[in-house]
Amino acid sequence: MILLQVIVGGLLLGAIYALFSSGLTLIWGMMNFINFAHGEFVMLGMYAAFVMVLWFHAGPLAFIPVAALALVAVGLLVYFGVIRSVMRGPMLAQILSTFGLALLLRYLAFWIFSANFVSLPPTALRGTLRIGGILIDVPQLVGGTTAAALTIAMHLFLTRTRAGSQLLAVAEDRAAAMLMGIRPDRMQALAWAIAAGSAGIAGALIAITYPFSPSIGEVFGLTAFVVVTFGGFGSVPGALIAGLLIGLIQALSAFYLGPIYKDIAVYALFIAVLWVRPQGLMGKA
Amino acid sequence: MRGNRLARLLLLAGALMAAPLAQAADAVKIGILWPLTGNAAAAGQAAKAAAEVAQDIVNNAHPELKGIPLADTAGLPNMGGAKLELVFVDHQGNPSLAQQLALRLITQDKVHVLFGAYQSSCSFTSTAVAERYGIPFVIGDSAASNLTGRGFKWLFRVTPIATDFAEAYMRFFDDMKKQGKSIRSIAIVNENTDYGTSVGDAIEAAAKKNNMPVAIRIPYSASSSDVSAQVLQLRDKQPDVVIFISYTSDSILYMRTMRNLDYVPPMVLGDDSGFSDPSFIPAVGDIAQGVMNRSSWDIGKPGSTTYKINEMYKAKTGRDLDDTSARNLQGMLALADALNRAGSTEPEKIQKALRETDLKPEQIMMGYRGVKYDETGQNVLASTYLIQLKGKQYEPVWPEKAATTPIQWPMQTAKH
Amino acid sequence: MRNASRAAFGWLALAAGAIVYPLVLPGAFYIDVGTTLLLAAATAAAWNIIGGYAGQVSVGHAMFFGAGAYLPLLVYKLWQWPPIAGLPFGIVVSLVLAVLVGMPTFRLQGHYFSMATIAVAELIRLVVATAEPLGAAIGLQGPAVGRGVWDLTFRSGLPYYYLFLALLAMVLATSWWLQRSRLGFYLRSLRASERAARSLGVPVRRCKLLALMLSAAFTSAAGSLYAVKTGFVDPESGLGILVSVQMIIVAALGGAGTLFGPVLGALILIPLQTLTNTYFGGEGSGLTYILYGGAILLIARFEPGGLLDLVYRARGLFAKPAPSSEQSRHAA
Amino acid sequence: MLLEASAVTKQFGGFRAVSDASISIDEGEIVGLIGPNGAGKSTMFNCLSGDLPPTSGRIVYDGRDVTRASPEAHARLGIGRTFQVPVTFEDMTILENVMVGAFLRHAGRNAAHAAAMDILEMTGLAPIRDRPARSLGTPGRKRLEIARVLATRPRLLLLDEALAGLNANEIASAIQLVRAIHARGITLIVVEHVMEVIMSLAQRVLVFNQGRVIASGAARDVVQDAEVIRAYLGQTQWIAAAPAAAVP
Repeated sequence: MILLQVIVGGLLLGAIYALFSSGLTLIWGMMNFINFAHGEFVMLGMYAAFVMVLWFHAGPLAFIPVAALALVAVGLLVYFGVIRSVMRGPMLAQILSTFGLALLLRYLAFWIFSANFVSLPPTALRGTLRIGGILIDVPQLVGGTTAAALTIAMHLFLTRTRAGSQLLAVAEDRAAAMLMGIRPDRMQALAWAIAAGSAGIAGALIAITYPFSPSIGEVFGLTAFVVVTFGGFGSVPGALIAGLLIGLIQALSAFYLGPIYKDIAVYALFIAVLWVRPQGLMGKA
Repeated sequence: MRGNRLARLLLLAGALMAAPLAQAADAVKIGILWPLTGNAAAAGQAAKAAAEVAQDIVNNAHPELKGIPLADTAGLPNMGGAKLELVFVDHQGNPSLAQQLALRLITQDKVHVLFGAYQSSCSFTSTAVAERYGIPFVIGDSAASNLTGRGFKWLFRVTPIATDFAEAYMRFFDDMKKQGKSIRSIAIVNENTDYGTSVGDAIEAAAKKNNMPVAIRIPYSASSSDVSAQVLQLRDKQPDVVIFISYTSDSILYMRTMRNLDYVPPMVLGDDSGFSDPSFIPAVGDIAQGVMNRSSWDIGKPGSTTYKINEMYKAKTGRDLDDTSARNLQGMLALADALNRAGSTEPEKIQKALRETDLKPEQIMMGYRGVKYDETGQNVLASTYLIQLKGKQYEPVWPEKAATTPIQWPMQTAKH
Repeated sequence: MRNASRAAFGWLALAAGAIVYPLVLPGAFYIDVGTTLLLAAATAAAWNIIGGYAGQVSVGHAMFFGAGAYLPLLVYKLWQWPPIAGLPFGIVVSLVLAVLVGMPTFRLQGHYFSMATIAVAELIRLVVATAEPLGAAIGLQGPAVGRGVWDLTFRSGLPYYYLFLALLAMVLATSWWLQRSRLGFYLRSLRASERAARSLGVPVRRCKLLALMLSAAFTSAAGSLYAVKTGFVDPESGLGILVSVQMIIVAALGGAGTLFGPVLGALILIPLQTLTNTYFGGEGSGLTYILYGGAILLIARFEPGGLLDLVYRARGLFAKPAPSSEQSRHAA
Repeated sequence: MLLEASAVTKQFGGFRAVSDASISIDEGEIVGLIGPNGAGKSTMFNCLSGDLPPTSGRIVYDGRDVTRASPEAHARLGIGRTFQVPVTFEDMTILENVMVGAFLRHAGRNAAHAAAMDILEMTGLAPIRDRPARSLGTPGRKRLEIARVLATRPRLLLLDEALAGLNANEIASAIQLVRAIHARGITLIVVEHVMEVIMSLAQRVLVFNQGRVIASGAARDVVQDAEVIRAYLGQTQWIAAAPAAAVP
C-alpha cells in the first residue's frame, strides 16, 4: 500500500515535469536550440498565478489560463526580440543569450516580488481523497492529471492538426517546408508560444501546492533538461514518458534509498541511458 | 595597441570602483557581509533590515527601549556620540566573493569591524581574511560548530551554535519525560547543506550521548518538490518527536504533505530557519497548530521592549521579526556595546572590549542568559527557548521560566 | 607580417599591463579583483581548448575545477600536507575523469556531449555533497593560519596574483602552440565537420579526447590554485553548475575558439560584475544580476561571435587574418 | 589490383542501397561511376571510403582487408575522397584547410605548410590562400576539397561529383586538374553526371542501377548497352546534355 502511495505521488509530479519539459523538447527538436531560461518561464507562470490571486482573488480556473496567456506573450516577445536573430549564430551565442535571459528574468522577479518565499492561499482545490487505502491530495491530483492531459493534447495538436504538422514539417526539414509554402518564422514563433505557454500552465499548477521564490526556476530548468534528453530531443511523447519515469524514479529512490539519493539516481540512470541509447527513449537515431 | 586600450579601460574601471568609498568622519564603520541575492537572499534581506533597526536603536535616542544598552542615547557616548555606519555588501553565497568583499571592506572602505556572513561557507573564508588583517569579526548567525575552534583571535559569535541547540533539545526531552510524556524515539529530518547537516549531526551526537534512540535520520535536498516518500518513512517508523531542520519551502511542503497523508506524530519540532520564516505561518498555520520551534526570540507582550523592537522592524518591512534576524540584531547591539566600551576604533581596543563583554539577561532582547565570550570567541551564555504554534503565533513554552503558556503535548489531540 | 608584429606588440603590452597592474592599483581589494579576473580568464582559456577550438561545448567543467579544488584541501585534511601538494593529484583525477567522460560521449555529437557533461558534473556534485570524507555539504578547509611558506597562506594577495598570472600565461602559451600545431588544426577542422575531418585522416575521437584532457588538466590546476587561495571549498563553490557556466560565458563573450577571446571576456565580465556588485550589491535589490544578465543577453543578441569580432571588425583586420586566423564572422 | 570490392551490400532498414556490388580497380586507372539518381553510387563511395561499413561483402585495398576500417584509417592507407556537397572548414583559411590534409603526412607545421603550398600552386588556389573558406562559392569549394584531399597524398582518389554545378569554363579547367592528378600516378574513381566528362576522362565505366552494377566496360561500349539505356529511360535528356541541373 505504501508502495502504491509512493508510485502515485511520483507519477503525479512526473506528469508536471512532462508538461513543462514538452515545451523545451519542442524547441530543442525543432530548432536545435537549448533554452536555459525555460525554468524561468515556469517561475514566471507561478508568479503570474500569484499576482492574479493577490489582486483579483482569482481561482485556478482563472489564473491558469491567465498564466498561460501571459507566458505565451513572454514567449513571443523573447522569440521576436532575441531568439530569431540569435538562432542563426553559433551555438555558444544561443547558450549565452538564454543564460543572460534566465538571469534577467529571475532577478526581475526578485526585484518586483522580493526574495521571500510566497505560497498561494488555499484555493477551491483543496482536500484529500482516499482511494482504496491511498491518500491523494486534490490539488496534486488535479495538477498531475491536467498536466498529463495537456501534454497529450500538445502531442495531438502536433500530429493531428494542420498547424501542428506544419510545425513538425519545419522541424523535419526547414528548406523543404519552405518549398511547401510554410513560413518557418511563424512556425517557430508558434513553437515558442506553445513552449512558454505550457511552462506557464505548469508553473501555475505547481504554485497551487508548492511555495516558491524567484530562484525556483533553476531546479525546474535542470529537471527539464534531463527529461528532454531522456525522452529524446523533439519528442513530446518521449517527454511524457520520461517525465513520468523520472517522477517515479525520484519517488522510489527517495523512499528506498533516501531522499538525497533521488537526484543521484536520476543522473546515474540518465548517464546510463546516454551510454546505451544516446538518442533517448523516443528520439530518432 | 589593443593591450594599451584595455589597460586604460581597466584603470578607468578601477577608478570608478574607488569612487564610492569616500570616508565619513567620526562614524564607526561596520562592514556587513550577507547574501542579498542568490538562494539565501530572503534571509540576507531580512537580516539587513534587522541590522538597520539596530543602527537606529544605537544612533538615535530610544529611551522607550528599557534595558538595552545605548538605546537611550544617540550614538556611542564614549566616542563623543559617534554614529554607527553600516556598509552592506552582497556575497551572493559565494565563499570566494565573500573573501574578496571582506578584503574590500577592510582595505578600501576601512571598516572597523566586520559582521556576517550567514552561510557558514562564506563565514569560513571571510573570517580568515579578518584574522589575517587583525580586524574583529562578529558572526551574527552562522551556526556551524567548527567556525570557532580554529584558534582565531578576532572572531566573536553571539549566536548559539548547533551543539547548543542539540543540548537544549535533550534537556527539553528530559523535562518532558519527567512530566510523564512518552518519548521512546526521535526522528531527525534535515536538509543537506551545511546548516541542516551540521545541526543534524549535532542532534544525532547529543541523542547518542543521552541514550535517546534515533528511529530514523533523513537528510534531503531542500529543492525537493515532493516529500511524500519521506513522510511515509516517518509514518512507518512512528517516532514520538520529529525534528525538522529545514528551509522555508521544504518546511511548508512537509507540513502540507503530512496533512495530506494524514500523519501527525505526537510532536513536531522545527529547528528555527524555515519554521521561523514569516511565510511559514500564513502558509500552513492552520494545519501546523501545536508545532514547536526553536527560537531565542519572543516578541513579548505589547509595551515590552522586545515588542517595541518588533514594531520598529515591522514598520520597516511589514513583517514580524523572525529569530534568525533577531539574532543578528542582537549581535549588532552586543557589538555596539563593545564599541562604546572600547571608546576607540583601534582594532586591538575593540577586540579587548569584545573579550570583556558581559551583558546580563535584562540587557539583551534575546532569550540568552547573557553575552560573554570564551577564549574561542563563542558566546557561552547563548541559549534558546522552545516555542509552540498556538493560533496565529508562536508562544514560548520552554524552559518553564520563560513560558507564557503551558505546553500542549501531543501537538494535536484530535487525530493520531 | 605587419599583423603578426602588431599582435605580438599587443600581447606584450597586455603582459606588461598585467605585470604592473598590482603596482598601479596596489590595494588588496584591487589585487584580489585582478586575481579573480586572471582565474576567470585562465579557466575560460582552459575551457576554450575543448569548447572553443574543438567546438565541444562542455557544460560540466566544474568537475575538473572541483577535482582540482578538492584534492589540495583533501591532502591537507588527511595528511596535513601543504595544500599545493594536492595539485598534481587533482590533475590526475581530472585526467581520469576526462577519459571516463570523453571515451563514451565523444561518440555522441552536438548537444549530447553538453548534456552528458552537465549530468556527470551534477552527479559528482551530488555524490560529493553526501560523502563524509570529502566534507559532505559543509566542505573542506585549508590551514587557517599558514605553518610555513609552503602553505601559501599569504597575508598579501600579491603572490596569488602572480601565481594566477603564471597559470594564465601557461594556458595561453599552450593555446598558442596548439593553434599552430597539428592537433590545433585537427580540432578546428573537426569542429567544422567531423566527417570531412575523418576523411582527411583526422583521428577525431582521439583528438577530442586529447583536447579534453589538456583542458581538464589546466582547469584542474586553476581549481587547485583557487582552493589554496580561498582555503575553502564546498560542493557549490567547487562543483556547482555556475562554475561551468561562468567559463562558457567568459569564453563565449570574448570569442570562443580564439586565443584572446577568453581574456577579453574576463576583462569585460569581471569588472562588470565587480562594478555592479559594488554599486548595487549592497542594496540587495537584484539590480546586480539584472544588469549582468541584460548585458550578456545584449552581447549575445548583437555580437553572436563574441566581442573579439567587434574589435576585429572595427579595426578592419579581415583583409589579412593573422596566422592564428581567429574565428570570425566574415560577411563576404 | 589496387582495390577490390566483392559482393558489397549496404542495407538501410528494409532498403538496399547497394546490393551485391563487385568492382575492382587497377592501379593507374580512371574509372567512372555512373547511374541515375539514387542508384547507390554515393552509398558505394561511402562504403569504399570507410564512411559506412557495408552490411556484407568484402573490400580489399592493396592486399589489405579494409571492409570495416574507419574513414581515418582509409585516409592513412591512401584512399582519399571528396563529398557530393562540399564540406570545407568554414572558419579556416584556404591554406589552413589544405594544411589539415597535409598534416596527415607531415607532423611538423613547416613541412605541412610547404606541402600545402605545393598543392595550392598545382590547384591554382595559391593566390587566394589567405581567404576564409566560407568566402568561396561552390566551384571554389569543390576545388578546395580536391586540394585538401590531395594534400593527404592519396594513391586512390574518390571524386564524388566534383564537377557538378560548374560552367563550361570551369569544367574544362577541372578536367585539366583531374588529368594532372592522374599524371601524378593517382588512381581515380569518379562519380559524375556529366556524361561528356566521363567520356573524356574515364578509361572504364561502371554503371549502377538500383544498387547493382549493371554494366561495365569502356565508356563508348557501355553507353550503347541496352540495359543502361533502360536504366536511364526518361532521363535521356540529361545523359545527353547534362546541364548544370544539380546546381542549387
